[in-house]
Amino acid sequence: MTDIPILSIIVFLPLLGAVCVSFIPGQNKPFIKLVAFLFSFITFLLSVSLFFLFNPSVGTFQFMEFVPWISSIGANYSIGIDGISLFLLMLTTFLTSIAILYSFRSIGSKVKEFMIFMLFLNTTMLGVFVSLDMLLFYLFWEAMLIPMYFLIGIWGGERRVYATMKFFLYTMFGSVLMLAAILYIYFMHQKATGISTFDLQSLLAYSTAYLPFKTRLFLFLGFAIAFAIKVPLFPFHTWLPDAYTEAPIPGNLLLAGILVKMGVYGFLRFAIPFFPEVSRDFFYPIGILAVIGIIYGALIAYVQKDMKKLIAYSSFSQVGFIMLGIFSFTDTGMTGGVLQMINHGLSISALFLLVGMLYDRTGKRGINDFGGLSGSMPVFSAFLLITILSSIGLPGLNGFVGEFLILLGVFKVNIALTAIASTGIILSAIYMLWMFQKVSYVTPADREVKKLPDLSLREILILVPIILMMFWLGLYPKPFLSRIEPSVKNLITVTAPGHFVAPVASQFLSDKKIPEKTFLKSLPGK
Amino acid sequence: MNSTLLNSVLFVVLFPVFGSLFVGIAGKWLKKPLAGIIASCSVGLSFVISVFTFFSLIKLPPDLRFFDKVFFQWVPVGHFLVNFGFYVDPLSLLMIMVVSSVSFVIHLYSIGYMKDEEHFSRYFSYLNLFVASMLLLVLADNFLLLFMGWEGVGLCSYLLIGFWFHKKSAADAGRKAFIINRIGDFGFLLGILLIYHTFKSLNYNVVFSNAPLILSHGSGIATAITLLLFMGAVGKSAQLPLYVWLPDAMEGPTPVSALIHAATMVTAGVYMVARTHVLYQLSPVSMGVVAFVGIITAFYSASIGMVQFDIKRILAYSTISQLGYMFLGVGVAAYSAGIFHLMSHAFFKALLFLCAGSIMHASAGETDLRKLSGLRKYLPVTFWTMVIGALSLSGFPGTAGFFSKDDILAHAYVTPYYGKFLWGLGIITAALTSFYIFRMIFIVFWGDKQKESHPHESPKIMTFPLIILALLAIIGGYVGLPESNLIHRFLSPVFLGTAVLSSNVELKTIMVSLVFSLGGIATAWYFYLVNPSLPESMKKKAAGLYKLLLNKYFVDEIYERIFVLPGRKLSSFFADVFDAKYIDGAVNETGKWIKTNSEQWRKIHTGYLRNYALIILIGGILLLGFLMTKIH
Amino acid sequence: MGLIIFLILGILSVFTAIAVVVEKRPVYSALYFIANLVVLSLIYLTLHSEFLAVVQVLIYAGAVMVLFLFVIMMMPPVVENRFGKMSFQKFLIMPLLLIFLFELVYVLSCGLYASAGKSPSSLSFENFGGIVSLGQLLFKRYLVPFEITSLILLVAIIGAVYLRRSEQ
Amino acid sequence: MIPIKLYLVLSGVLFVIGTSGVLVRKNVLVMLMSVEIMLNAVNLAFVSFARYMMLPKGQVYVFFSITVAAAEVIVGLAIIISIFHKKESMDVDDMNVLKG
Repeated sequence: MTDIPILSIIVFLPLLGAVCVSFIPGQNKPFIKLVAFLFSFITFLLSVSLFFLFNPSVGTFQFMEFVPWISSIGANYSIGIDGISLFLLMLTTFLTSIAILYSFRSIGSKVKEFMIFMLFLNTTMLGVFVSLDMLLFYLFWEAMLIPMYFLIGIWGGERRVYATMKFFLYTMFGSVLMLAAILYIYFMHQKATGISTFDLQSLLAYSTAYLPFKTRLFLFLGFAIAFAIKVPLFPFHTWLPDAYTEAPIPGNLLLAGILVKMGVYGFLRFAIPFFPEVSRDFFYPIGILAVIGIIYGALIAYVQKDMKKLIAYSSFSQVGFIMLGIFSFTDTGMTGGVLQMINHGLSISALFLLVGMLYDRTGKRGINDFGGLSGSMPVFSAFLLITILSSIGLPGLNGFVGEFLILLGVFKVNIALTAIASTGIILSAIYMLWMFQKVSYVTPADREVKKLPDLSLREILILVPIILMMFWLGLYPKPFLSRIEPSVKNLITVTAPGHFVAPVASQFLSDKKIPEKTFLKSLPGK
Repeated sequence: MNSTLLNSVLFVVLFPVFGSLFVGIAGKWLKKPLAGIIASCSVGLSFVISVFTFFSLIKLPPDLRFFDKVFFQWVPVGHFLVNFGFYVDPLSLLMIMVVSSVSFVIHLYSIGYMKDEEHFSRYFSYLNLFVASMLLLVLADNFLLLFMGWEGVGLCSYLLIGFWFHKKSAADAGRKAFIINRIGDFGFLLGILLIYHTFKSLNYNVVFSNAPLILSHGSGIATAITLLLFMGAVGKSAQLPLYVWLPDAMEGPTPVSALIHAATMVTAGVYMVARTHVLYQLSPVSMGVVAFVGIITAFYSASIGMVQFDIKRILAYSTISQLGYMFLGVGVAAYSAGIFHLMSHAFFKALLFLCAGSIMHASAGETDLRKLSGLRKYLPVTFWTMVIGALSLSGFPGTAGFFSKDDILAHAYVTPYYGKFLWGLGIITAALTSFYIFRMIFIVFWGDKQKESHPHESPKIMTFPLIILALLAIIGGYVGLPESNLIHRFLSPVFLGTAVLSSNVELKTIMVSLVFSLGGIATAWYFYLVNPSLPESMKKKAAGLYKLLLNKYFVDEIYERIFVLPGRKLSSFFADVFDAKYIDGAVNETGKWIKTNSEQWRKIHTGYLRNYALIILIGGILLLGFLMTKIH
Repeated sequence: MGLIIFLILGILSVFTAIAVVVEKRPVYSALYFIANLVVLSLIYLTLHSEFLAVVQVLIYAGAVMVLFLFVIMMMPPVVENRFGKMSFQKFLIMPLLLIFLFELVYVLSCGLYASAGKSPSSLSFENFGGIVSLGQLLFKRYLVPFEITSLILLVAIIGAVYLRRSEQ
Repeated sequence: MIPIKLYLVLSGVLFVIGTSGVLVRKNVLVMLMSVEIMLNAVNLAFVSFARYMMLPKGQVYVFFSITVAAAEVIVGLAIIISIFHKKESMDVDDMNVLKG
């Protein structure tokens, strides 16, 4: 453990920012915006420093911190990251600072509250990715909903109340199931071992070794449904289009960019390690649902009128790929899945930003409201084209690397599923280019689209980092892959069938006095 | 071969990339011709380097002419590793020379052609990007990098076809091209996955060296891989099922059609099949498929070409048919013949397209045969170069087309079982080819001048490239003379174990094919010059057939009805009915159900005090009752 | 001997209670209630809790019922038909009450508290219910509750005053 | 010594009479009185238990319950009077403003 608690600083700096912003008088808008952006940007810089400090050879958790929190029930503030959560962390800080930078002009009313919610949301999201204690994880998981509820509820579109209510209740329903599962394991662990703890490692060691298969199946379902709603997987996706179309663009950025990844991260961090055999048997059901999601999402996206809805369904279709990769349980598949999470985060947020910029200019989001933009807005169409190409997975850009790895991974497991999934690349090309043509190329004959001003320097400044990241990830993904891959390999070996998890209590518990009669003693071959 | 040279190969690709970026970004501030000049120089530089590499490679003994230079690790995931590296060997060298030379000439031509174009620099940046991705495709040393070039080329063709984006037809054509390419790439991608699955690596050397060891001759996997790869080639090189995008691609500027849809991109499919010939050797089934698809496409598109009126459409169909020939060549294991035809075709088809461009330039963009005639006197240079191109296309002795086409036909003749049928169909197609090309020449250049048009010869910058290409169209042939057959010996280290034909067989087939092509020219001459009324009467007699050919066998309409309409109906069904009603409905329904239920429960509170007292009493009774049971 | 007295008092209290409920005119029902209280205090005497008996009469009958009478006097004499427009309740009440009575009696009479009367008590017989023992308890162990009750009364008074004042 | 059962039965009967008063009568005051009856019934049970368990604590509780009852009556009556002024009727069925 490094001496300076860098992770805690990263997680709670935005919260500090939110507190500072709350002290600034409301009407002093520019100062609020500056302070908010400063805090989020500093957090981003810290997370980048984390990227360099991260030692790629080790697959297990790094930068761990441990502070007993509510010791009576055994909940500790234990956090740490590994290859998988490192990049999600960076993506969160990166997108939040860009969202805040973008919101300078697009959010007019109640700027102070907006910034407070954004920074608070930033902290909760970071908290989810770093927490290694089940209760802490659940706390951040729920806390994250609150700011998002307000962001959509207050600054959203017309049907925002309906959308945000649906989003909130839907996710809440899922996480309640998860809470039940967590508590069940907690109490079973307490009954068996006498130690009551929420620590991830010890619950993990216990659950894989001792829970009978049937209960593990139900517990897995508890977790799986909660995360499937978040991802979203096929049948649970109806909150997505409403939430995306009604959310304000900065809200969209975080909603699509990061909240969706939490579902997948949840699978990776909790559902799969806790129930390895069950999740392996679940490859087919979840794989099929993911593939349905890909095709179904793409087909629906093709007939959408509203650009945000189109992007929402395209994101739903892309996420199907990620889930497929994750559940392939192959080295390349999972690494591809994690990498694709970052790619998807970048391309979706760029798409939303571009739609936002159009919306700022014309107040309209419909695809047929525009035409021939590349004439009056060449820079905009160039950016839009690059983003579209990245999201349909053109080689040389980031989408392709992730997609190819996923398809490669899944190919090892099931060829038919890969074939159907890869039709997704055709479908995504169809609806994306259809949208691009309607927006940028053809000028509608019936009416003359007034000349829209091209992107301002600020807007270009926002988009350039994302586009650069796309090219970097597409052409030279080595630094990213070399960091993700060890943790994925570690995850696969841990969940390999027949691999008996030596029930070593996490090293934090060992320094505490463990009562004599513990299940550690009673274990065979201890 | 010293290392500086090897590193310089990277610059073959990097120069056009820098050119494209520079021209793209700095485009607005560059004066009109400057952007074009920079772009042409970057392509010229890469041509110089490729020639330089060619000469240094020639010095080495034949079997040492292979270099695999890895620049950096592109996608390292555990034991899955794909490098970013180039593979220099005679085949890729020949290809980069052909590609860079033809594109250099076309760049010069388009400086003149696109002079009064508003987005001048954007055009050149796309063109440079295209050349860069084509060179990357050809130089790649593993399938993934090949796929990257493959899709890059597809992207640039999308951008360039839809260059005049305000025209709806151009934008649609661009999108159609990209999507159909994408369908082909779908098969290609699955092929790559299967390759990695069987060989655990995507690098050419690894795959080709242990292909014969792992896969037995004619094994299922080999056939599957090759057919999937061929699906990609069909998509890219516009062969039978996926060819519909090429005729529409003529919406783009003519130099684009010349470069992309004649010389370079469409030949990528042929190059890929030639490159993976080791795999194709292993499965005779896919060899047969390649040959058959090739020859049938050739015949099919030649038949359509005969009746079209738009000169660019005619050339487009002729390209498809010539590609059919190349695939025939490669299908019958005459890889060097296929590549040779690819080279000669690149020259004379680019020439034909550029001539068509200068005709359009002269007659204010007019492409319809019925409105063009008697340009011989006004466009002398274009006329003569076009005639040379036409001769070379129809395989007139002495021109490049003659040697390359007959080389293929000879090999086709020799192949066992179905060889004779292929050869026969090939001969007929040769006749059709010479007929439709000379039909165009006679209509456009002979006869009296149209009244209102006042054609003028294109400026020097455009006619000079025509002359160069015309020379190449002729000299190019002597590389492949039956006796010396330089090209075959140059490529032989790449295609080991392919038989060299005995010259007498070649002589026999040459004679027959010559007769057929001359016959085609004579019929065209007779039809359109001796008595122009004949074509009209022919049309009336074979009206049905004529209508069928004119509307391109109604293929577009069939595709529309089979794929596009049901697709749209299905997605709108999903969007409006399924998603909105069932899934979303289910969620809202649960919400409403809870609401209605809570409505019922609300009625309990009547407001009367005594009702409440009664309920309390009932509660008390129940409690006591429970207590009583406990007492026993 | 004690039993007879208890029986008489018991019957008396039941009748006065029924009278309270049945009596049409509220004033008479209040008076019957006072009678009931007095009988109860007598019963307390039989249980040797003299202090409580006195308190019962003094506070409950004296103060509370006087208040009641004041209020009743203020109200115009309204003679309401006892069973008024009771909706569906009329038929339900009788059977339920009977069931309730039966259950109550059954539970109370059986031996939940079998051990009563046997537990040795430190206090001697005579000063059980008297002032001395009660006083000690009130001011030693239960001082805090005692103070709190006074507080409750204060709150009640303030509440009553406030309610009436806001009335005008 | 009179067995405790009798006292308890008596308090039970009184309690039920009180409940019937609440349920049957429509005049609010009488309802309040019947509640008081129920209260006294419970006090009786308390005292009898205190007597038989020989625990003076019981009586303290009764003492407190009486004071609380007094407070309750005060507030109850105040409310009734204020309602009466508004509604001009003592009938409990009219007071159904708090309908669900």
